[in-house]
Parts: sequence; C-alpha cells; structure tokens
Amino acid sequence: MDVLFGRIPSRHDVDASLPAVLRLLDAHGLDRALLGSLRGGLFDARTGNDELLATSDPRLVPVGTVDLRDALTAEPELDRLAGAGVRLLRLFCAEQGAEPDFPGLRHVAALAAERGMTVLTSGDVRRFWRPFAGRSASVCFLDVHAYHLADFVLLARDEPGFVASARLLNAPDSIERVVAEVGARHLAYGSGLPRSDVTPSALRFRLADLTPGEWDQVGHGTAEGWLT
Amino acid sequence: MDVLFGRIPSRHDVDASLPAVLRLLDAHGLDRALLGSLRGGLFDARTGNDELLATSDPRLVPVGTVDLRDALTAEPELDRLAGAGVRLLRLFCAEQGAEPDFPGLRHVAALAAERGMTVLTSGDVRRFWRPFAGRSASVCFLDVHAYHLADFVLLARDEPGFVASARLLNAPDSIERVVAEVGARHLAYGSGLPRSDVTPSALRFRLADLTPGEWDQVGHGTAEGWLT
Amino acid sequence: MIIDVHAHAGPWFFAMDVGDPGLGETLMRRYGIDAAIVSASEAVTYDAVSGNRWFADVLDRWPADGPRLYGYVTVNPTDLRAAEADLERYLPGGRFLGVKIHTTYPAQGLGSTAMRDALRLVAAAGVPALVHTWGADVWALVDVLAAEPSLRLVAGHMGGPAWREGVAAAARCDRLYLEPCCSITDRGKVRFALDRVPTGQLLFGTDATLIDPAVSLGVVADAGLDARERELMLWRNAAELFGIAVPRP
Amino acid sequence: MIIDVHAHAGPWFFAMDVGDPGLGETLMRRYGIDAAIVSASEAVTYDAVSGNRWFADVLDRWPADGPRLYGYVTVNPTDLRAAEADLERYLPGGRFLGVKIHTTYPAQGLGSTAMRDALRLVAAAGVPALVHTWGADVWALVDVLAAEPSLRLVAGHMGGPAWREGVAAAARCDRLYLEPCCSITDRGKVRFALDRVPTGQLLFGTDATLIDPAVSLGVVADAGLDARERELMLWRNAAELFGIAVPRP
Repeated sequence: MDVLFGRIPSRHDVDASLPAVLRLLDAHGLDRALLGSLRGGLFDARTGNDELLATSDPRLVPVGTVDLRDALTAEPELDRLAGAGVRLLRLFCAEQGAEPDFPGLRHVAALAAERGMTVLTSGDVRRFWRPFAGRSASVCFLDVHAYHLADFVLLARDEPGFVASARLLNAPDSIERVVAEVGARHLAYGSGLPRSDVTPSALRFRLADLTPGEWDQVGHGTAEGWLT
Repeated sequence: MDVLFGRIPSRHDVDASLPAVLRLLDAHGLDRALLGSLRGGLFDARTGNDELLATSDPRLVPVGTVDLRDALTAEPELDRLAGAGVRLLRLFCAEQGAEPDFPGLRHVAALAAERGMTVLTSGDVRRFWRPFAGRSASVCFLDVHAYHLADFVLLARDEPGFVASARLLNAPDSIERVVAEVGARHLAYGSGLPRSDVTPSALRFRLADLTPGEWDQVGHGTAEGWLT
Repeated sequence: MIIDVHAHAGPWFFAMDVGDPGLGETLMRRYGIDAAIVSASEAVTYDAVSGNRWFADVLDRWPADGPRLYGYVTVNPTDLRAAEADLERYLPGGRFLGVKIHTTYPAQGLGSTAMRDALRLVAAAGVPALVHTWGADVWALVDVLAAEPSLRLVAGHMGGPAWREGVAAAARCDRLYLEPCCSITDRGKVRFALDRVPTGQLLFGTDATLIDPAVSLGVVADAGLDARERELMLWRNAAELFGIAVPRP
Repeated sequence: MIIDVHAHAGPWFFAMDVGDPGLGETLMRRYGIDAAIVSASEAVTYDAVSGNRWFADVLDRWPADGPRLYGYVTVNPTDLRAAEADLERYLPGGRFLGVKIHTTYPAQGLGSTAMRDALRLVAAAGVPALVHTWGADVWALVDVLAAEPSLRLVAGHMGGPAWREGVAAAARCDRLYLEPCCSITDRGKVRFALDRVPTGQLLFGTDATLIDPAVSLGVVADAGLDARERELMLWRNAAELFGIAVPRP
C-alpha cells in the first residue's frame, strides 16, 4: 500500500517509471498496490493526479495527493479526486517540509477526515500524529520505525483509525509486538517501492511470528478496509 | 509599520540611527512609521523603550517591546508603556530564539491580548500563529513570505485580527491573492527599515493590482486601525 | 538594457499561479527586461529531462517580437548520463546558453562528489553554469574552479543568507560571478559586493516568475550604482559571459 | 557461508526485547549466518569497559557447537587510557578481532582530535576498526588513513544517509571498507557501491540484534550480486580482513 511512480530527483539511478514499478511488483510477488504519484508529491499536485488517474491496471488502486504548501487548492482538488472515485490521499509531509502545526497541513487533515478519506503520510509519527488526532481519522503512517514503536502503540490505543506500515518495523520483535499490543488491524504491509528495496521488508514480514489470520490482516486486510 | 532604529550588531556597515532612518523615510516617500527600538529587541527592553519614548517626531508612532527571555518583567513594563500611551508591542521572536511553545512567549501574548495591544512580531507565521490564536488578538506577522501565503490565508479566515506584512509577499500574484481571499484589512505595508532595502517591497506594492480603496487600506488604513 | 540571468518558467508548488510562460513575457515587458536566461521549474525541482524538453518547446513558441528568451539546460548531478545527452541536444541550437544546477532537489551539496563531477561535465561543455548557493559552502565552488581552469560559475543568490561568504569567495576567483537575487532583501548587500569584488563579476537576476522582478530591481535601485556599474551589472557582464549579442556602443 | 561484521549483543533502550545473547544465536541459525563479530550495546552506548567485560563473559559461555562468535573491543575515544588497557586485555585471546568506535555516544565526530588519536591507537594495535559513519564527514576517514599507512577501517553503515559520499571515499583508499547495513533501505545503494568500489572492499553486516538480519540479507538479495561478488562481500573479504579461518576452497 506504499508504492509511488514517476521520477526521484535525488535518485536518477533508480528507474521509478510505471512500467518499472509494475515489473518490480511482479518480481516480488506483490498482487496489488495502492499507487501514488511522485510528480504530484514533489512537483505539481494537479498534473501528478492527472497522471495517476490516467493509469489503468487491475493491480493498481490510485492514491491522490494535494500540496501542503498550497492548501488553498486542496478543497477543489479533493472534490475532483472524490469525483474520480479516489478514496485515499497521500501526503508528503516530510518531502514538502510541512510541520505538524502548519495551518496548511491541519486544514488538509480536517478536509480528508470530513470526507472519510484515508490518509497515507510520510514523516516521523512521534511528531505528525497531532494534526490527525481526535478526528476519528483513518491514517496510515508510512515511516513508523522500530525505534518509535512504543510511541505508535500509545497513539493506536486511543485512535482506532491509526495504522503503521510494517516496512520499518525491523527489529527482531517489532511486528509481533505491535500486533500483540494493539492488534493486526493497526498494521499494514507496504513495500516503499520504488524508493526502498523490497526484500528487506518483505522477508521480515514473511518470517513474522503471526497467526495466518494476523498475517492476512497485515498483508492485505487492513488496506482493503480503507477501500470499502 | 515595520521600522526600527538603533544598531544592528551583525551589520555595522548599515547606519541604523534615528537620523538615518528618518532620512530614509523621506527618501522613499514614507509619510509615517511605526517605530520600534533595536536596543530594546536585541539588548535591553527597558532602556530600549526609554530611548523610544524619548523620540519626538510627528512622523513616528512608538512601538514598545518586552524581552521574551525575561517575561517576568513584561507585566510592569507593559503597564509603563500603556501609561506612556503606547498601543503597539513589537516582539522579536526570531531574534530572541523564542519558540511558539515557550512559556515566556505565551505569557506575553496573553498579556498583550488582555490589554488590547496590537502585536507586531517577527518569525515564521506557520509556526508562530499558535500563541496568538483563539484570543481575539490583534497581531501583525512581519515575515509572512509568498511561499507561506496559503497558511496565512487559512489563519486569517478564523482570526479577524491577524494581519500580514506585504513586505515579503513578493511573488507576482501574492498581494493580490491575499486581498482577494481575505480582504485588504488583513494586509499592511511595512518596509523593514533599516534592515531591509525599501524599494523592493515599495515598488512591488506600488504596482500591485488593487483598487484605490484596497491600496489605501494596505498602505495605511490597517495600521491606523491599530491606533484608534 | 537589462539581462536577467536567473529566471524560471513553469508552475511552483506554493500558493501562487505563475506557471504560464506568458506571465514571464508580461513581467519582462512591465519591467523593461530585454533578455532573460530561464530554467524550467520542472527541470529544477523534479525531472531535468522532461523539464528541459518542456522549456525547449516554450522557446519554440516564443513570440518573435517578444523580449529575448534563452534557456539553461538544467543538470541533475545525480544523473550525468542524461545531462550529457541534454547538453548535446540543446546547446548547439544557440537558444540554450548555459547550465543550471540546484542542490536542494537532487539532495547534493556544493561540496558533494556528484556536484564536482557535474561541474567537470559543465567545464567540458564550455558554457557557464548558474549554481544555486545558499550557505557558507559556496566556498566549495572556489575549490572546483581551481581544479577546472576553464570553468565559469555564477553563484545564484550570492550565497543566500551567507552572502558575505559569497562575496569573499568571488574575491578569490575571477571566474566566480555573483548573482544576488533573493526574496529577502538584506539592506546594502549589493553595495557590499560592489565594494569588494571587481564589477565585472556582478550579474543581475530576478528569480521570476517565482519572485516578482520588482524585488531585484528594487535592490539594485537601493544600491546606488553609478553609470558604469549599472551597465556592467545589468547587462554587459552577462552579455560577455553568455555570448549574447548587444547593440554596438 | 556468511560472516556478519556488524553485530551487537545486549539490550537497547528502544521498545524491543533483544538483550539476550541467545537471541543472537537464534537469528544466526535462522538466517544461516556462520560467524559474527559483535560489540556490546552497553560498551557502545554507555560504558566501554564494563560492556567489553560483559561481552567477554558472553564469549566464554557461548555454546561450542553454536555459530562462531567473535568480539570487537569497543573503544571510547574520550578515554584512551582505558582503551589501551582493554586492547591489551582482550586482543591476545583471539576471540576479539578488531575495534568498534561510535561517534554519537562519545560525542566525538569523525574529524575530531579524539577520534584521530583513537584511530592512531588502533593502528598501533594492528587490528581493523569498525567505525560508525553517518554523514558526509565519512571523508575524514580518508585523511586519517593517509596519515596511518597500516590502518584498515570499516565504514559502518557506509556513511548512512550520505552513502554516496561513503562510496566516493572508499573509491579513494583501498584500506577503507564499506559495510552498508541500515534500517532504512534506499533502493539500489549496494549496487551503486559495487559499481564504483573494488569488490574486495565490500563487507556484510546486519546490526543484529538491534535490527533483524532480514533487512541486510534483503538488501543484498535485491542488489543482484553475481557469484563472485556474493563470495567476496558475504564472507571472503571479512575472513581476510579479520583473519577468520574458513574452509579451504
């Protein structure tokens, strides 16, 4: 549920084009992906969303975006995305230099919650929980690191809609500990393609000491819940 | 409404004395100035305010200050300023290393709002709105940059007393956009003398695509409102 | 006569609507800017190849009777193979006069290995480069210039907040030019530069259409240039550095 | 055959329960790691002397039929007298094969005087050192290596976020080895290194038990190593650098 396509300005040695991303999904046995646009996050939200909405592949679920530095345009753009059937919103808090208290981010968090959209966001969960808390928001924090596990678990106890990506929960007991503390519905697997290597997170997740039901929930159940 | 006098410790090549500042006001066709003290902001609030209160020029309106690092002395100093007829308070958040959550800044923001004083403050508006929000405060943010226009507009929608300086609203459409979104009463022209060159902001403002009424409001109406 | 050596075209991700190349033409006419050398915002912030291509198309459609428009080939230091191809593609046409290199978006600082490799490529191409400088690491350019004797660099923003270091660095190498545009206009910084660096190394830029040209024109106005300084800084230095034809004196 | 040159033992202050040396054995067996060179978390983060002593005791109790375990003598650059004593105490036994030096906890950067003095001590001891590198100051190691011709250093994390600079630095000195483990797995960075640095300078490390070995093994898997690269990076380079006996070919 954490896949992007486009270009990576700092990594032109990495092919991040849509065909390359589709090949990598296949190569790693990933059946479906929630897909966002790097163009939308790093350059221009509107044409990035255009590019995204133009994709058509049964494996892909589009994740729109708005620019946190131009939150005045967020409302019409969210309505346009909703009109195209998009239920998911990717925010690039870290990449766009938004801090948790910036009015633009707070505004977008409120708009997304009002519309019942699920937000997928980058950024340190210890700081970026704030604009989303207390709104019954559905939010997946993509960069939750093993080192920050305790902070996430404490948040998840109060926020039924807060989910962590399993990608960086990479200590020997992190995935298992989150599931034991707050349940598998607070966890979802995301590969971080094309910016991250896939096998590290995929191998760790495949070897996780979970029940088959928990494994299915993290592997696809949590993300499917955002789409229904 | 954004003029200081005194000395600039990092810029001894710049003459920031009162006579020099008065000459610059004349040279740039600026009729009146809200004047604060660099000594007060950078060294010692009390003697800086003394120096300020000793000025007497019909073009100048005094703007007092208190030190955010010594907020215990703020209450008597604000009363002293009020006794001398001062209605405006300049805060040097950026220069004094105050962060939005520092107790000293919050205390001063509360004291100023209780007394109905207008605050003129430096610092990134995306961060420094917080101590002033929800108090019906009258605050002019002096460093609102074109890049942060959306954040300011979102704030101004909820806070009738929040004003941006036009000085750094320097994209080709920034001044016009703020006026269109929230009205000219949320904007005031300030030169940033003597730390900034005047012509860049003056030229941009003079060429702004505004009605004469809007232009007057930004040029002096908003600042006059703080004095009545 | 004014030549703007630091201009942009295309949209930005801030709350401003400045993406239309027609706005660039409007601003040039309004402020009397006769020629501008422009990089595409897309090329700088996201994709050098597609941004350069987009701007080549803007050049093709530019009105023949408009102010003169030239381009920078934007180079991303993390992709020198694409950079080499773009330099070969665009430089020979005569409408692209130099190279633009940013540091933020490619995440490569002025002292990075990738930046040194990119500037070596620029030296080989034989054109000047406008480099985004924003901090005391502007000094790294002096090292690169020492290693590449044919290279000519323009320190865009003159070091930004570290403009004193930009000035000091330019005083050390006559192939380091200063372009002082900045949306924050610390008073007197152009005069500071003129008093310390040969006038032949000062250039004029606006950052338009991201920033209104009123800012840079205002800074120059407040610097109190004499006639010779004005001629050199506003156009003659740029014309010589980039090989732009100008009316005979 | 896999040799892990960057492993830890002991508890960490994060929300994880990884302090039992038995976990290290479990992970080595699960992932087929034949040998590991380990530093004590206590020695790295808090007290080098007591941490080294604790790990010497772990080595003494290690099951004879378990995977092979070796130690780093952790050196705190701010206490070289204690470091000298620990090197004399532990190196002769043959179970401690090198030195581990961190920068964060001793608050001494790679370019600091204390770090240079510590690395001079390491050179005198005649063993390699695994140095925590996390930023472009990895270049400081090239200077130190030039000054100490017998010194061999391993750049742990390959510079971390500045892995491009780690790679460039290693390309400049054949006694600077790269160990690229990192919990954040920027795509393709091992391939980036293999394409620029002689394969003889690449090593494999996991950061276990702090990080699950799945991460580093996954990174290597995604780098698409050929048979020779795999042999050199996964164990042969480490065996030669640290003098670990391996089966005859």
